[in-house]
Amino acid sequence: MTLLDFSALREVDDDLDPELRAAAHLGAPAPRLVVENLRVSFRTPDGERPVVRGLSFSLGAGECVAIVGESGSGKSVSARSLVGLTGRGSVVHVDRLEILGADARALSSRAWRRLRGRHVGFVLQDALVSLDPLRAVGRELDEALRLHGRAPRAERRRSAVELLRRVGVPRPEERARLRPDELSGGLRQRALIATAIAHDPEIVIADEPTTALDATVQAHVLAELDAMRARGTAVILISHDLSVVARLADRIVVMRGGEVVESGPAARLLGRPEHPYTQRLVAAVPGLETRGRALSPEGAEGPSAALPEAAPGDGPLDPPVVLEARGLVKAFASRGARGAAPLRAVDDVSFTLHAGETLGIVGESGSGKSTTARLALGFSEPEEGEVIVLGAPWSRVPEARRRPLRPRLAVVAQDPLSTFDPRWTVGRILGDALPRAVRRDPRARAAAVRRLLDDVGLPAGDGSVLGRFPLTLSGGQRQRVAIARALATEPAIIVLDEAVSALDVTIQAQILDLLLDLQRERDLAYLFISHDLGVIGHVSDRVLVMQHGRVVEQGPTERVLRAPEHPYTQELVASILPAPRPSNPPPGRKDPS
Amino acid sequence: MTRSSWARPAVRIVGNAVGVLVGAATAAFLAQTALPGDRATAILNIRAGQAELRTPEELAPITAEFGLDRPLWQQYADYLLGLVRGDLGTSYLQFRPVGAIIGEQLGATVVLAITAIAIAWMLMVVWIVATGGRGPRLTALGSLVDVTTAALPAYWLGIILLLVFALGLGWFPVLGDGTPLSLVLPALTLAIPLAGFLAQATRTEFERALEQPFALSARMRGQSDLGVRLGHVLRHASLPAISLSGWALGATLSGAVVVESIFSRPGIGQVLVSAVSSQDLPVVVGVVVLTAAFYVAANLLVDLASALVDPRQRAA
Amino acid sequence: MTAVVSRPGGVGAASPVGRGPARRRRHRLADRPWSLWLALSYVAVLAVAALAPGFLAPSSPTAVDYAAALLPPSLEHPFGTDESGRDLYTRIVHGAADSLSIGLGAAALAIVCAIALGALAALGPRPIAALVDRVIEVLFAFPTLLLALLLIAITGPSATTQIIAVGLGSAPGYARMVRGQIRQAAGSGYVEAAVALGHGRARILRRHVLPNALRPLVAVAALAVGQSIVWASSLSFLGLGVAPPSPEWGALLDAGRPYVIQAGWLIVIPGLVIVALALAATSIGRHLQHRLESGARA
Amino acid sequence: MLTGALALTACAAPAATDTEVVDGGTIVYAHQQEPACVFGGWIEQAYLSYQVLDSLTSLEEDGTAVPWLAESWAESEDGLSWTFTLREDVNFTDGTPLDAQAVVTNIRHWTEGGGNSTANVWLSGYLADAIAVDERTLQVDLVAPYPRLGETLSQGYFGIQSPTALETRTQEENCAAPIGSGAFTVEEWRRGEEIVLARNDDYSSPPANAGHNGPAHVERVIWKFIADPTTRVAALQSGEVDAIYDVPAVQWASLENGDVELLRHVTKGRPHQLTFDAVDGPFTDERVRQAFAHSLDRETIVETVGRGVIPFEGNGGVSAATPGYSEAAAARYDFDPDLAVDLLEEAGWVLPADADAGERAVREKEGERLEVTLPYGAGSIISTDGAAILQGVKEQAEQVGFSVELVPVPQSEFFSGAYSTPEERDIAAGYWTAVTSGILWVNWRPSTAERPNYANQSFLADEELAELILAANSARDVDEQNRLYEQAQEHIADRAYSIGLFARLSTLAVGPRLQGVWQEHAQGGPVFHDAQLLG
Repeated sequence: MTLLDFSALREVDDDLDPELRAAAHLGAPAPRLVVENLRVSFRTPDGERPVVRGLSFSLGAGECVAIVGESGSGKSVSARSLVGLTGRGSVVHVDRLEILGADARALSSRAWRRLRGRHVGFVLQDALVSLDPLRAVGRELDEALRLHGRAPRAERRRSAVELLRRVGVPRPEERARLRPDELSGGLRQRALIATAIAHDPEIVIADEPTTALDATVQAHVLAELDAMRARGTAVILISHDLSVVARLADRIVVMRGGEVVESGPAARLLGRPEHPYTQRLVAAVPGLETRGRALSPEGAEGPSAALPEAAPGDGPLDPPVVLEARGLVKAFASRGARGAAPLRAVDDVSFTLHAGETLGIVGESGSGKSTTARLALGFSEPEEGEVIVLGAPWSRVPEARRRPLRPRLAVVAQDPLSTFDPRWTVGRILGDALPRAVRRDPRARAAAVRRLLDDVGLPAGDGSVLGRFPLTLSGGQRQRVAIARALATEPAIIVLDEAVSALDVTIQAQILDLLLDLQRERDLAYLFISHDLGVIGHVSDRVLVMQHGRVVEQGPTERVLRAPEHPYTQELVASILPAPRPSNPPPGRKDPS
Repeated sequence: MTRSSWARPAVRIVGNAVGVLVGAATAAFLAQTALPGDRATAILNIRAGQAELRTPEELAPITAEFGLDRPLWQQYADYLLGLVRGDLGTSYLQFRPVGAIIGEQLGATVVLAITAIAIAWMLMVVWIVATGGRGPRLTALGSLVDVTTAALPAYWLGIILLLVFALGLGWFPVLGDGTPLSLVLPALTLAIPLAGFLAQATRTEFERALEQPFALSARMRGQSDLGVRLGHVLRHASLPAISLSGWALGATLSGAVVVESIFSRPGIGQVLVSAVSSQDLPVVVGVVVLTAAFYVAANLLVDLASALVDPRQRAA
Repeated sequence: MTAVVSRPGGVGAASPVGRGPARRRRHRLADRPWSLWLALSYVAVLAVAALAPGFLAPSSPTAVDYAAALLPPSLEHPFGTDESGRDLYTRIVHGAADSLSIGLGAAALAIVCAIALGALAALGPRPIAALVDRVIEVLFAFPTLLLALLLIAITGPSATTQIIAVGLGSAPGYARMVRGQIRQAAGSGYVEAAVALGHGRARILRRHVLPNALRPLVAVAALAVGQSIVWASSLSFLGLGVAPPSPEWGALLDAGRPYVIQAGWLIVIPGLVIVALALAATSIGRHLQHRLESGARA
Repeated sequence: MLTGALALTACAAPAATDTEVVDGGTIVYAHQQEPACVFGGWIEQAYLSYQVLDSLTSLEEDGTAVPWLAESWAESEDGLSWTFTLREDVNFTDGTPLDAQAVVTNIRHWTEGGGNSTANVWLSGYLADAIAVDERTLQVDLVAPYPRLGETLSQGYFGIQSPTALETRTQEENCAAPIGSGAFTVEEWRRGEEIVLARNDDYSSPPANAGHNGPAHVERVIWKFIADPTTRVAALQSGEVDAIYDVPAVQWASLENGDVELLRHVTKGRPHQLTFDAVDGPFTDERVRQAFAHSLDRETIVETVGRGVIPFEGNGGVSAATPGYSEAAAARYDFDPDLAVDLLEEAGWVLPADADAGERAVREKEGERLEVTLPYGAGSIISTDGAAILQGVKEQAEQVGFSVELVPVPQSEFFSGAYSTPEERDIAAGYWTAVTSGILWVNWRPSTAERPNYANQSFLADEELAELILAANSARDVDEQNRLYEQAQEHIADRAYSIGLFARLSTLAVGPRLQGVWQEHAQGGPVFHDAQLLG
């Protein structure tokens, strides 16, 4: 039981033994954290399952190390093992783990507790669930303050408000009395950060701190972390998002399946990624610049590679209008006590969608873009205005009249899983989606299903997913199945509502490539809804920017994103983090030597 | 919180309450009018302690006394009117207002029910916090106990408790004299299965909440395990159990029927059983309506409680 | 209507810290395979007892043997004897038929009513749905036993009454559940997807809503049987069920009551039989539930 | 019969403990069933009203009537007119003085006011008129002689209430707390729980056979209602109550060898018996009734289930404790299955051809199965012991080819007239306490269309039997009367209209704290007037 007094250790930081310096690649003044060969595995009924295989890095004051990886890369577990919270059934081996110069391998659970929050702050993603949803953020802060230190109530209340102010929460006094769900995404994330830095910890670990946030908010939060780093806090940033990392990190560790594939100074790693996986990651980030280019090596072999310049939309001169929205208005009864008047989720939205083009609708949460999508799909009826699909009235008509046209208008949702009947196998799901005639004839049906799988790049032969349940598929596979189902009825229009938002960046790249290829092959019209300007910039021919249910700006993507006119659009564009662009030709084309 | 936001639900709730009550009254009334045999005969026989047919001459006065000869709808209308005036009618056998009869017994049952629910909650909370999400073995043990206790029928548990602790060890009195001590066994009889039942609902939620990010970030703030369990997780986990408690009150009333007969306690249960077995229509209907009222009241409380525990519900 | 996304790999259900729900369930003792086998074999034994009591206990359940009154459990009388020297073991075996059929009958009745009411409330045309909604709520306001008592007061005690009373008594609760399930399924993503494919209402109802909504009922049914038997025996215990000398378990308890001090086994053993059955039902029900929930994983 | 014997020793012998007798105090007494009113025609009510109301006469252990409110009485030569001389300066607890007119009011209340149907059954057919000759002289005129009137009036159903109360107070008040001149008054009735009886401090009119004069020793009696016998016994053992009513047979032994005093009273009148429906169904055939009787080993059943406490009673007419009891009638049917079989065969009820040996078969006649229905008032008229005995009856009768359906009928249904017609039942079970064999008239008065007698469970109109009983009722000479009553019982037995099962007991168990409790001899109810608590 080593109960360490870390405050005492701060002084001795200066004279560090050379070994430790060696361990820290850079001559950082005094490594606050040294990790060598961290290995984590989980005991499962079927043996130990390693999730981290040898992670090493060191971190000095005012430094930021980023650990980048996709789901299952082990980055989060690594982060948690640094505060001894890998959870039940986990086995952690580490050759060396020094926190503030003290050997943390032999820490008692009690000592860990004194360490957490006081010397190491931890910020999780999505404050909506990472802060106790039933508590006012003030109380949450109060808990943080109470845990280490015996300040009286009143003082704690003061410092709570002070903390909120520090992380840039306006009107902190009243905000402290609100619950996470009563705060905007940005504010609540800041509140979460505030709880983590209540005791000015020397080290802050941020695990996907901005993932759930809108672009504009994301920028603010990152700025906050940056400020902390500037104040001398050592920051460990866990993220899947290279653009986020590029903004903050001094050094980057890229992980994949528990292995460290590449690590080094941020500029170098992003500029000249060496490992093919890193190259893929870098190349996979969509944006205006990547238009018409494949994002994934797989996609590179597809038609898009064949005609790289063929920007979508360069079809016939005046392609027919397939979908039109005229002055749509949709209001919802005001939620709860606040918001007296009915909230206008969609307010006078009009647009046209031409065959073979992609219309991107971009906006932040609550901007009404998804409501617009539902109106277009005829899932809900507009109070005013109307939707016209392929020239036929679509709004305020009995479902029976829409039905004949339904097959021509398909949808792919953000979370495909919920759109699959859990009892059905992929084969049945797809078969069921086929036109009646095909559906009825077993042979034709089987063939058609195979073709669909093939179209979306899923194995139709052996290793086929036909017999599997959606639940057992990976996110990418699920989304492919969803797309296949959308294609089953040979639609003219596909509404994609945040269709790629839930995917890892490399998977997202593949799906985006797939979508664009399909569009070219079949002259599909996409109504593409996303909160991610990068994605929108990559896919859409024209974009429609929404805020508070209104269309603030619309026009050709290039124009809108390069020369935004409306102030909101400008803010939005400004908030885009510059995606890291490799100086050498995009990966996938040639082997990295 | 503006008034309007409270007013709307309030109106709705009261509306439901009235609906339930009237429905209950009607159902009960119709049920009772469907009873077999001639009520006048029954009354006469019960007074005489003999079971035999009666001549019209014998029956005439009784029929007149209780207006049993009037058409049904009239009896029903009078009944509902009386209900509005808070008059539940008069017992056939005791010649007394039903309100009074129930009134004297209500206290005992309410005390029993409330105590039972309180004890059930205490047992459940301690048990869950102690065993919830503590790894395979404890969880296994925990849920086994949940399931087992939840499966114990009140009548059996009651007799066993009586046998062991009152008759055997003599720790508790055999009779339901008003003393707190005499309340323990009956309350436990109702509480133990209830606790198991609530625990089943809570455990799942508790283990889910334990794995929620907010619990993790509390730990990352340096909060202790117990602190997380009591301070954060329990509150979340208790929500389903709270909404079950409204139903639970009904269950304890059901249980009271049995428990009161085992521990020979006075109370609504006894009144009901004897009234049903002696076809004392007004009393039975009275009890039924009362139970419905109980249910309504309980649910108001439940709504209130869960709104307290989960402030988000106030907004919605 | 939010684009907020919880990334896989972020902190959340999918995190390796702590065990995922699917795996946690397996750790519940009441849900371990062996407990299932225990439950199933117990139920199997009872089934045999119900269908061929003579196979397990050849002699007559009502055969009195005044020489052997109130004997404690012994080799000759494994469960002891009652005041008329009837062998308790034999009586319990022969009581299985009554008890189980009452339990099953009541459960079946309850579920059927529940489905009818629930479906009406969830899918019926507005006025009817609203009405049924109310009815369910009103009925739910009565505690099961009270409702049962009322019905028995009307028709007098008998096995049939018991089935009807318990069945109708417990129906409202299940009806609420069915209603919820159906509403949930009707509002689900896959139904929306089917609509988007242009499938007809009837087809969607038939192929998606009902199957998905009613699936959990399989598990509930198992639980319901256990509950029903407990309720039914409560009624017999109050002397409002099957009459002695019928060896129905609740009746056994009732008959044993006066002798509880001298012959505790007359109460303890039938009680245990019932509790064990309720447990078995719960265990089986839970297994079904988990199989359904995680069925797709298998 | 150790009825009174026990009672007397109870008065005399101080309980095992040599602790001092305290004056006052509260007796907690646990009774079984709770009636709707204190006064009424049900024995449970008689027990209660006995504490609160005085009757004109009280029954002595030997079955003769002794003075109570009536100081003396005389029967006219022709036996058609009775004169009762009432006791002096007795006041009801509401201050109303007791006078002849008060008694007249009560008699009218029972017979015409529907105040007590049982009292009415006894008097109807005999009572011509009741006149208050003067303050203290009451004259009762009869239609036919009824020498046992004095004894009959000793039953609790004939308790005298204050006329003022009857006339001025509401029905509810008179139901919950009738005003009498008794040793106690009803202080409070907590329904479903208990009745609190308070001592009547001015009590001056105990019966001649009371242990002492003047007010009761104890201040209060808390008369609890505890339906479950086990709980009652347990409560007595744990000292929570001082005395309990109706000790279940199975508990008797265990209590006997404790310091608990056990009192047992075999009630007179009709015992627990089975009466066959002689006008409809298989039992219209005398041989079938006799076969049923012979098929039963009633004595063994009763002895086992009754554990030697419940006395077997073979006589279906009256119990052994009743004057004019016929041994012959009791011994008429022994256990003789073979004879039973012969009788059934003779009556044409044969085993179905396909009946394989060993298997229990039901006899048939002209394609009709020998199925009989036996409804009984479970938990009310028939105790748990009684139910067990009936199950034994079923079991044995089925050995010879009957199929007996036992139908436990809850009070509600029973009292609401279910199973009360010849079509609905084949056998009736039950008892009816009385103090004389006069009960026979109540139970066997011919039931005719114009004048139905639903208390006659055989639905018979056996005029021969009726004449016997009427003659007996009016016979002036006791031996003559008893002889006639015995003939009547034998008449019943020979034709197997009704067969006895066991005598109805009223038992008391008294804890060590209490002494001096005795059972009044009319119906065996507890008497607390002489009871004393030991400090």
